[in-house]
Amino acid sequence: MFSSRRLRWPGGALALLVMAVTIAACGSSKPSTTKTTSTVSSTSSSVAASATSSTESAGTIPVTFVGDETGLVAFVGKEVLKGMEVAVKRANASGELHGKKIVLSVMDTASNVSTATVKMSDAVKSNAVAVFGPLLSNEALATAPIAERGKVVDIETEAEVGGLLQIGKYIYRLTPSEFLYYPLTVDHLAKLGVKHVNLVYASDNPTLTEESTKLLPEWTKKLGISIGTSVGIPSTTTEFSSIVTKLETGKPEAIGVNMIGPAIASIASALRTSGYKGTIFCDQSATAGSLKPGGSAANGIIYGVLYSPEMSFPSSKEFTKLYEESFPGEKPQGYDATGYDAMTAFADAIAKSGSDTREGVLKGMQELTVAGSFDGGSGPLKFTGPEHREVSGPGALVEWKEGAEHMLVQGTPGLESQPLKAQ
Amino acid sequence: MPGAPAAGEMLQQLINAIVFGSVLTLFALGLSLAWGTLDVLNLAHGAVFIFAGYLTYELTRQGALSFVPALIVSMVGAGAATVALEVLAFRFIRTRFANKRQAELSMLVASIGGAIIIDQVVSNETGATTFGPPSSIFKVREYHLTGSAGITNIQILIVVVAVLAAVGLDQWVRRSRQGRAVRAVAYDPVTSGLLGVNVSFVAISTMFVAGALAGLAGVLLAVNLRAEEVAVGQDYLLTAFAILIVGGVGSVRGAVLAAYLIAIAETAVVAYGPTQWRDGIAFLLILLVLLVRPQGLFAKAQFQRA
Amino acid sequence: MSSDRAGGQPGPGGQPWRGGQPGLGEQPGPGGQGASREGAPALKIDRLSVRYGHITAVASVSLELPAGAIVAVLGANGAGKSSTLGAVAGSVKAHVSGDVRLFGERVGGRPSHRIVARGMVLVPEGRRVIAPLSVEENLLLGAYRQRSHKQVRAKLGEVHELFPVLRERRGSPAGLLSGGEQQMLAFGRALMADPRVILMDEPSMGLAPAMVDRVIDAVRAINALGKSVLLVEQNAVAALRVASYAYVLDRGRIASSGSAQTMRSDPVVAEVFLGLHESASRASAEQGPGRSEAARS
Amino acid sequence: MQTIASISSWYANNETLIQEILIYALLAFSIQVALRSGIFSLAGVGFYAIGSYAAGLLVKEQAWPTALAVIAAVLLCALLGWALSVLLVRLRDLYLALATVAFDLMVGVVALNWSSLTGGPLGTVGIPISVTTLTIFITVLGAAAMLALMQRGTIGRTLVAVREDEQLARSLSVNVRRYRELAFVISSMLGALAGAYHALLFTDIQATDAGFELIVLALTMVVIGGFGSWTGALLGAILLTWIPIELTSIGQWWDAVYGAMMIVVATFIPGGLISLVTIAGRASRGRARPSLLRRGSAAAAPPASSSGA
Repeated sequence: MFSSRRLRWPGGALALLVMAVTIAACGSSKPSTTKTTSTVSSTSSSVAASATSSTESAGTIPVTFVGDETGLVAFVGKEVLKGMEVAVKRANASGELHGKKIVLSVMDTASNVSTATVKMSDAVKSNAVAVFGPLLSNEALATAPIAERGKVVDIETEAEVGGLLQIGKYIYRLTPSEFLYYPLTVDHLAKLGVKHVNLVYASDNPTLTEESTKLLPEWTKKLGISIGTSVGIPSTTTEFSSIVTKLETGKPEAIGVNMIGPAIASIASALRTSGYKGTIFCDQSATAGSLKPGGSAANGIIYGVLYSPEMSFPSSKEFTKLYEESFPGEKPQGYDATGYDAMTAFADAIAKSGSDTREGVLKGMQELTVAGSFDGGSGPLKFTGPEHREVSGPGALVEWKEGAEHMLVQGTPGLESQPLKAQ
Repeated sequence: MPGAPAAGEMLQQLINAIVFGSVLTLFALGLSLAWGTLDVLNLAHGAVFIFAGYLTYELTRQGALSFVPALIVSMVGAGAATVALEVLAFRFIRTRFANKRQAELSMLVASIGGAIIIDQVVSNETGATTFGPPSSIFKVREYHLTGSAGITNIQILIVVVAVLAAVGLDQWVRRSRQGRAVRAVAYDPVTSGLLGVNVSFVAISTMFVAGALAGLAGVLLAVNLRAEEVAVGQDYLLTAFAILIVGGVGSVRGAVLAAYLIAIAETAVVAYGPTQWRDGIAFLLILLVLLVRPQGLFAKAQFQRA
Repeated sequence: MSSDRAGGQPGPGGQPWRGGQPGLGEQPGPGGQGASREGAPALKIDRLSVRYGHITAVASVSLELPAGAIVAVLGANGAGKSSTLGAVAGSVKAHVSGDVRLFGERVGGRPSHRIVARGMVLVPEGRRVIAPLSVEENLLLGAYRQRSHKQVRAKLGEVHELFPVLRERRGSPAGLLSGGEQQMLAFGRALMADPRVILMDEPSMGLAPAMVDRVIDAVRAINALGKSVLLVEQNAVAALRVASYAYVLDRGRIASSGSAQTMRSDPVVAEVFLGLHESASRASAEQGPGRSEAARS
Repeated sequence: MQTIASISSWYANNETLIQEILIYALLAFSIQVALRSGIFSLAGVGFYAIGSYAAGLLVKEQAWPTALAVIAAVLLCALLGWALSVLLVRLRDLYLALATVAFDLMVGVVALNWSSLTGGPLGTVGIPISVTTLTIFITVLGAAAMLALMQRGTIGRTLVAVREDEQLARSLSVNVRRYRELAFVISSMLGALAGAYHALLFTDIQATDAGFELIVLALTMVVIGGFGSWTGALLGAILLTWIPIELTSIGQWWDAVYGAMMIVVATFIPGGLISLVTIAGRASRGRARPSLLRRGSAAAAPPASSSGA
């Protein structure tokens, strides 16, 4: 029957040893699964121990980021976390927290839905007064109900999926949907005199699909731009020359690449190699270095972003300054601003309600949203959506040139959605 | 032909399909070799493929190496990574597990473990974002054929290299002394040993060739795509499954034909069909082929052990 | 097949071989009879044991193959013959102890491809041709360690001369040959390595009587090329026709030995292996002609 | 009293983890029951997806009672599983594995593109929570009991015969095809149960949920745990759900440690981790004599093997 009955002892023992050591390591480091961030200031790490202990310290406000420190979108998670740290530092120094200090701990979801749900329920059971949800849409959808049931305010970032806010009143989303500032791009195309565009989008991405099949056709129609070819391809596609051929048919003045990951740079490079001279535009996922491998072929690509260091809003300038102080030599990106905005809103809520219990956080968030807006790193953000639990932001239109983003247009604050001025 | 845009576009799409088929061929050759000869379905093949692209990126971005040396080092690196898996895991499983199914499963899982490790290295070293070798190492330019149809120099290189690699591998396996030994080991390792063949050396060199082929494909594709990320390896791996099954395991010619067949089918869907179903094409082909011809389109009948 | 039944026939207790009783096989000694040349015997096996886990298949077997001779090892199914050969050729995966010398050089414990390189080849039981490869490719594989193209061609010519059928069918896949042709291929393949010693594991197994005669002729022809042959057989009648000396293996031990002449007249051997006496039915069951018929189909 | 309290607090602290483990256990059973019967089918993952959509949509859109929706989903998958087994009847080993992988991925592609039914890339969200941990626990117990029965007695022996030597089983007038279909259908039903419970407990379904990662995870669970028995699959489900969650505390290299553990176990513990438990159990009962079965296998397969250096 099974030869498997025969265990090779040297190998078996080795395997056991590895398992034992790993499990022992895990067991001993159990508290560090919720490790307190210490990148920003030594003060926050010094109170780390008390934050994870079950007795509530009088002077601290424990919160947990259940986020993607490793895995698929770790590169986003790390930036969001940095932004949060900057906001914690600002809030703790401002004194608006009634003499208390926010202590932020992190639980890594590894971009895995199962891990995320378990970590979220751990966070809900901990003494955290609020949680910051994971970044991927499927993680967010799976974890938000746990927070809702645990009656903990869950402030989501990045996850743009529809239906998230319907889960319940404890769920907030403080990253403005890019639908709200994508019109800046369309507006700019019209100003450039574009009449015909072709489009490729990731057909398995809900945001990009909705944007490309519902919203863009509306906006372009209003501005007299026609969409010729609109190609939906799965984001697992790895071969683009056939798509590039299709995109070039009809010689459009602009081509939209609403894809994620390396596909943007690959398609842009292939378009330029085959001699395409028109404008290339894409969505905000081009930010944070996706275009870097494109080299000079990526020059001139335009896209809307939530935040640009060149924004002139006072709160944006403050964020930029604080970030550059905390992380010398680094330029803040949209993901940093997102984390900063979420944490700043939380701090403002505490300031408003004066209570740092879970119910107090909810009350504070409700008061904050009733006020209509708050000043975040990405400018003045306006509360919108169901029960005002999400925000819209002004955004900006940027152009990629020689490895960096340059702001072309800054959005108008205080609007639900950016207007199509060229109309 | 010139002047008719539809015809020009069709020609362009045909060129695209041939280039894509060549990339798939390069990717699938190593996978097919390892499975056909050593019964190893190496799920780390995709990770090794990306690993080679990453090595080229690391070696060239500071201007340390130019294209050809970087290509060679990356191929050796990819081969070494595959050999490491062979030496650390596959070899033990092959020689110690009496139950064939158990061995098959264990090799699958060990290769998944290998893929996880390699992917982790690449993703940690690149910050899990997109990466690609700088455009300066290989100046991509397009040659115009007729009308709007064109082909770039890297695409020509891919086609040529794929054809050479396929013919070379086919001839090596069929005609050379070492190729004979590889086929003998695939059929009966014990008897091969009795004939003087150093079985573990043959296994290691076969895995090295398989890995180096993945490396070759990885580097050429990294240059062609300009940008890639870890997940790309898996996307290719899934398509390669289809190639192996459609072509018939162990048949180099079958793998090549299947690669071009799938490339043409996928290109046709992108060009003229419901593009969002593109992913379904390869899987649908697998199911269809298996229903009609379970041993693959091009595999010969198997000889039973006498 | 293998057996852990303790207490072999010769000798008392668990160590029948080592003690005062001289080994049966050494009394006349095959060397005395065979065409002994100067120097060491072609193959000398000393106290070879093979264990699979707790099961001992071969217990302290010693035997000798003089240079240029044909020596037969007889025994029933499960006597430990194949394990002995496998251990000598380096192809069994089991615990092996003892000393194996090829022309005085220690080869015991080496992997099989190294042993081939030293000049000893095993023709495995059941022929084990590489079925998908052509006849010629099988032969070329036999010369795997020979890198000189010219010498390989010359060897191929020799083998074709010896077994013309292999020339006729050179392009056909080996799996399509008949049992007898496959045995010729297995012999030819072994000869391609230009060995000094050839170990043959049951070459007559599964073949029709007429074919058995041809196999025995082939063994003689191979021996005539100067190759020393250790022939393991269940078919004692056939084996004793070519061998000059024979050992009888029973339950992993040497039960008796002697010149082919003696062995043919040995009553025990005659009864158990040759089926000359009244217990013919039992003998045939052990010798297994029925199995041969079945395996041929 | 103290222990009851501590158990209940432990449970409360780990409820989500336990739910995940129970659901993965069902999925692992689905793969294990097929593998043990000699069918290298990974179709359980495809049925996980179909089962989750069927149950989720019936409860959400049609307001069916939970029990009815789950039963309907399982029966649907049983039927589809049978149909698939008929389609793939001639395939064996890795070919069958790859064909079933293709089936799983096709299910994903269809789910993604059949937007009117599944919500396409938006997924199906807002499914009411309609099962309890206890229900799932009882289901897992029931499934385990069924698998345990299938491992013993006539069915168990027949399935082993079918797995080890189909020709032999045929010559003993076993209807090999029937047994293979049976195993296939049971595997489909278990996969569907896992998917249905996941949808009804975690309230959302994405087309990408049952992708290649889930296939790999399910296979790994079964092989690492040991596919010889349902206990191995259960152990695999527990460890592979729990270990990654704990390992994330290592930091950015946790995945590499995880991969290395997979290699070590796959390479050096042929029977999976459950075999260590078996061996430990045997050792504690004193050294057992080699069974007849073992001796038989040693005789049937002389350790012929490669001579690699």
